[in-house]
Amino acid sequence: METLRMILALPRGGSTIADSIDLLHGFVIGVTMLMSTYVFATAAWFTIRYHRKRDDQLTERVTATRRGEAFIIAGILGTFLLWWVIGFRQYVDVRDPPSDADIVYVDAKQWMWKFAYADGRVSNDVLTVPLGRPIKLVMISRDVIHSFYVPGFRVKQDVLPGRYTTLWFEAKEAGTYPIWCAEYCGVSHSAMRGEVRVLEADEYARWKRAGDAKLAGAPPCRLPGACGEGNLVAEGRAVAERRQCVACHTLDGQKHIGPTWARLYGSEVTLEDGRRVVADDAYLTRSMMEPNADVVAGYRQMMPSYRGALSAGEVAALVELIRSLRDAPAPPSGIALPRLDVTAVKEGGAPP
Amino acid sequence: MTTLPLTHAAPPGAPRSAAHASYLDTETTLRSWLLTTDHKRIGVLYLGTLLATMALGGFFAMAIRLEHLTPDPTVMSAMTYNRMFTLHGVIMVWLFLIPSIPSAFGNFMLPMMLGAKDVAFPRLNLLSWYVFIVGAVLVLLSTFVGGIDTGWTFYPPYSALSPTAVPLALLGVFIVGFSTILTGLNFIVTTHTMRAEGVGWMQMPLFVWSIYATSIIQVLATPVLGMVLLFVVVDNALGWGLFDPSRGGDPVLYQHLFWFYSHPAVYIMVLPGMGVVSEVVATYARKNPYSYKAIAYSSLGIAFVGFLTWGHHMFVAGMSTFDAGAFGVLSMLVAVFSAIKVFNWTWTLKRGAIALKTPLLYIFAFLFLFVFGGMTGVATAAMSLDVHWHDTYFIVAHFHFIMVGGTLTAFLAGLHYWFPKMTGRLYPERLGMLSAALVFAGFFVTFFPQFLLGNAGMPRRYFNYPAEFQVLHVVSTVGSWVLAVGLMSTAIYFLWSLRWGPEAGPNPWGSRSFEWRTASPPPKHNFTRTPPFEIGPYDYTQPLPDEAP
Amino acid sequence: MSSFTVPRTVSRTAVALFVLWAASFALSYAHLGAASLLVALAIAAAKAALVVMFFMELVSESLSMKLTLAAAGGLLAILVGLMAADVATREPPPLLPPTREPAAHEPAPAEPGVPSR
Amino acid sequence: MTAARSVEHAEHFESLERQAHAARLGMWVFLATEVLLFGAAFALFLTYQVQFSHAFRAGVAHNTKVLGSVNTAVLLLSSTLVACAVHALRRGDAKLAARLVGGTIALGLTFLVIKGIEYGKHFDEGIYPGGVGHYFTLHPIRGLAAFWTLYFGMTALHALHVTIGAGVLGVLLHAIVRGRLGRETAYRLEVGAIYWHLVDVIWIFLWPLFYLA
Repeated sequence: METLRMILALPRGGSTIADSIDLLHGFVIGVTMLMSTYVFATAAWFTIRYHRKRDDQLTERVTATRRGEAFIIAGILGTFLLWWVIGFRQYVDVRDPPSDADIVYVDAKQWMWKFAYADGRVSNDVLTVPLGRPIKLVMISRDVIHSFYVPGFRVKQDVLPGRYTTLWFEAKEAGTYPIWCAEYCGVSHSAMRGEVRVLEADEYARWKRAGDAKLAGAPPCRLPGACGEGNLVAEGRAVAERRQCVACHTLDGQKHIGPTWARLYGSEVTLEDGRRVVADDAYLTRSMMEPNADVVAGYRQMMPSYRGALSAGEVAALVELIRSLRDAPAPPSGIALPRLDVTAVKEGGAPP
Repeated sequence: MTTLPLTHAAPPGAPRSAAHASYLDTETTLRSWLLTTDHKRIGVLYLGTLLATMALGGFFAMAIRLEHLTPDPTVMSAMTYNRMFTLHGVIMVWLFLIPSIPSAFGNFMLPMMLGAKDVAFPRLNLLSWYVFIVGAVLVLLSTFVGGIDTGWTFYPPYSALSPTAVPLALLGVFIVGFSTILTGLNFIVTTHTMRAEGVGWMQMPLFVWSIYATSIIQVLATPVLGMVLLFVVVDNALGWGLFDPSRGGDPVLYQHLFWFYSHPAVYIMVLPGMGVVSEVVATYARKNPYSYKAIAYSSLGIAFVGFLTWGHHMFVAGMSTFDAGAFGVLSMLVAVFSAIKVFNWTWTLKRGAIALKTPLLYIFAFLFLFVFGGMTGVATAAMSLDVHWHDTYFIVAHFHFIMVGGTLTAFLAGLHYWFPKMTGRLYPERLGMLSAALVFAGFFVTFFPQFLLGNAGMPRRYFNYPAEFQVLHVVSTVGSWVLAVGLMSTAIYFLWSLRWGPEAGPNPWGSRSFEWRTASPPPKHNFTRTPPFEIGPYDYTQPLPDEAP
Repeated sequence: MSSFTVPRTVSRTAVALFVLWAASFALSYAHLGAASLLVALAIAAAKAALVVMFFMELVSESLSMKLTLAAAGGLLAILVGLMAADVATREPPPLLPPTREPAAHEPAPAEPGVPSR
Repeated sequence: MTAARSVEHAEHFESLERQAHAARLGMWVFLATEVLLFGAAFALFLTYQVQFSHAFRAGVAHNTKVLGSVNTAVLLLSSTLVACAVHALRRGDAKLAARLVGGTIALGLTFLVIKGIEYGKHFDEGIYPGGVGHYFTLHPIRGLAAFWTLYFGMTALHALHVTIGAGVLGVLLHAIVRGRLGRETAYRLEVGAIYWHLVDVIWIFLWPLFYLA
């Protein structure tokens, strides 16, 4: 494996999917080398073997047999389809995150990467992840198209403005891996680099406790109110008040101008046009960005779009808040805004 | 175009009737060239223009390679670098590669290969050249008013936001596209309606088939590009924001429409090159193509299936997994047609009578580079690999193998092969062989390291890069110098041959193809009498009854 | 007007066109919901076919003209089809189904959310 | 487009019949490019329609259905007239053909006038391409800007085609009046008429997109 990587100049394979992809890589490039050499050598051999003897030399007519042609076509098509079958299966693996992945929100802008973790931490250009845990990145861009690329993990995904895209990986070797922007994004495109820092479990736990102070190069904190001790759920409450979400949405299950957030997460919602959707991360974020796309039955179209108004960190905080409320107790009639159950908050946060 | 002599050395004192004078001799004023409707002269006008644009694009390429000698800024700023690679791409794609073989050699050869006097719409043909010039001038003008820094793909929202001369350059490309459509339309109608007696669909030289297939793509794909570029122009200039996410636009849809054109455009560039290969291989092997029908129909097959594969440029762009998978499997089909051609060319050599001349040497380079470049292309349609390769130097290397290793090599082969027909003179064969070897070596040294760079993860369009990539970049830059020397020596001996090259005679290569059955350079109406078309263009089983007109 | 009479193909085509025009106009007042666009486009296709066949006289043209138009129409269908297929089959925007880790006190995981495509 | 000035065919063609065939085929190939040109915008419209069906319905509802439908009828009628003109010229009735072509051009201009009235209405209501204008602040529906941008883009491009088509027919009308087009060279009017029909066909598809559904 390592020899193969050396020959192909590949970087070390730091993720769980790297080995199988690199094997396909070796297979494909090997066949390519073989075929081009074969064609060239055959042509060269014919040139020597059938060298022209007289300028007006005549040749006999030689034509292909139908069977020969069919054989060649079938062989080539078979090889290519085999590549595709293997490649497509791996592609689906690369695209489809495991359901227990930890989520990190990524905000890309000219020319930096911002990361918001489930526990409320944020960082710039350095993504810290634990070894051996699947990590799902939920990414959006503030301006133009970027592309999140970690060669060491063999993963890449364009980061679009106005739409969330995802990418996942599971690191299997501790260390640092460069992040590069792979979609041309302006004058400092080549300076839009970062790194993934993969920490062993105990090291990661220490980092979670103490932050970057115990590690090298503490990234500055940019998002207002998102730093410090509080977790993402608490941050979500702050955002909900700051952005006036609570003017229309209650947290305790009471009906108000908009649907309540209590027990919303994961429930099935009926929309005004009769469709039924599950209120998942996707639905929630979309409802913030395109409120009128899926209006819940019984409510009016009146929520403004928060596209551009909410940062990725704030969206993350709101989604975490709503997630923490999924097991909120049934509405005790008459009492507004009950204190949240502490255990619900903990479960809503990042898994250990 | 100023490099070509307007006169052709005639035997002194030989009286020539107007019908027998060559197309170069009938009238020699500048006006007669600028207002000509003769397809041969228009072909020459195109050839001159395209060589100039190629030199310009090549200059940008050399500057880019020079910049990459060191990981940090070497000779230019990041802003300049971004403009350089954009202009290199725009010029090479739209002002050189797409019109290269069809507009220059296609214009010159296609009517002759059909035994026709001219194309169906001669004045439209001239108009197409002028439209091309207008578009090219607009594109070049944009360099002087701030350049353009979006990359040749013009992805919004960046292209909508870029403060550079995006509207001007895009309008230029739009107008060039219009010229492409007119040329393609002309060739399609010519092939349908202008074939001489005895030249049926299955008697046409294979070059005609490839140009015909190319024209189909040009006519059907280019308008989509035109439309989508217009949307970007109004977006950038007037702020209409059709692809602007903050107004509900979806930038991925731009990519769909753009690649619906730009993937078939790859075949616009390489199909004519394949036609040249078919001609050159048959001529120098003095052999019929191994399977005429397979080569002819695979051209049409490529033209059609080429339209089904555009999505493989977007595997990581945010397309659905289902659509990506569909595009992946469709992409495999198009490669099969190319593979059929490659095997047929190789097997054409078998039991031939092969003379290794410069054009054939270029074709051998084509075979190796095209197979390698093509199969690495198929490899990117093996989708998990593309996730790693997308937008890295691997892709850069891959498409340069096709564009330069394929199309440019075929263009040079065609230039050497038809030079005697167009000018009536021969070039120095040994210098030709030497330059071909230099071009091949230079090309390989330039672009092979870029595959490795891409594997290592180096993204494209990077001004600065991590220091560990420097060795490969230096090798690549040195290779580009060898390539440049090879191309320059080619230019020099061609210029020399225009004046001092020995007389070629009508058919120096002993080809059976129809364009060689008249004088070199050909008379104004191509044939002074009806040529013997009963003997097919690839029939080497019997001698031609009379070689000279 | 002189002895000229309108050819029957032209007159019949014109009548059919206006009938379809009226039908399309009338149907736009019927509330067909999502189908209304499809119905309107189907009528438009019928009208376009009439114009192409009998006004533009494609019926009596040679095969090359028919193939030209078929190629253009076919490619348009491919463009629309594969582009729409992307939008229609995108993973439920913007995210894949959420994590639903069963909480400690939850006896069994609830049924999975939106299918992944 | 072709070089024929009289009944004689151009030098590089074998016969007038071939030349006429080439001219018609050339026009059909050109029409194929037009189909793809509008097709690109059409594809964009349909894809956005799927994404923002709510906004697109709102946009259609706002458009004046009657004006759009009258315009459709105008173009259908003009197509009928020019089809008759071709038949008339083939029978050698140049006078009638000239009148019919004149009528076609007049109907084309009528179409443009109605379209202009509509544009004026939109501007009065504060609807401009790119989602600019107070209409969009009153109706903050996502995707509405895309609808109107596509509306203006596609109808303006179509109007440009109507103008070009009317111009082409004008040139042909001039040739008929001068007696340079007759029974044998009717194919040239045919070629112009085919183009006019295509302009009609494109509108046949734009009408339901912007006014009906």
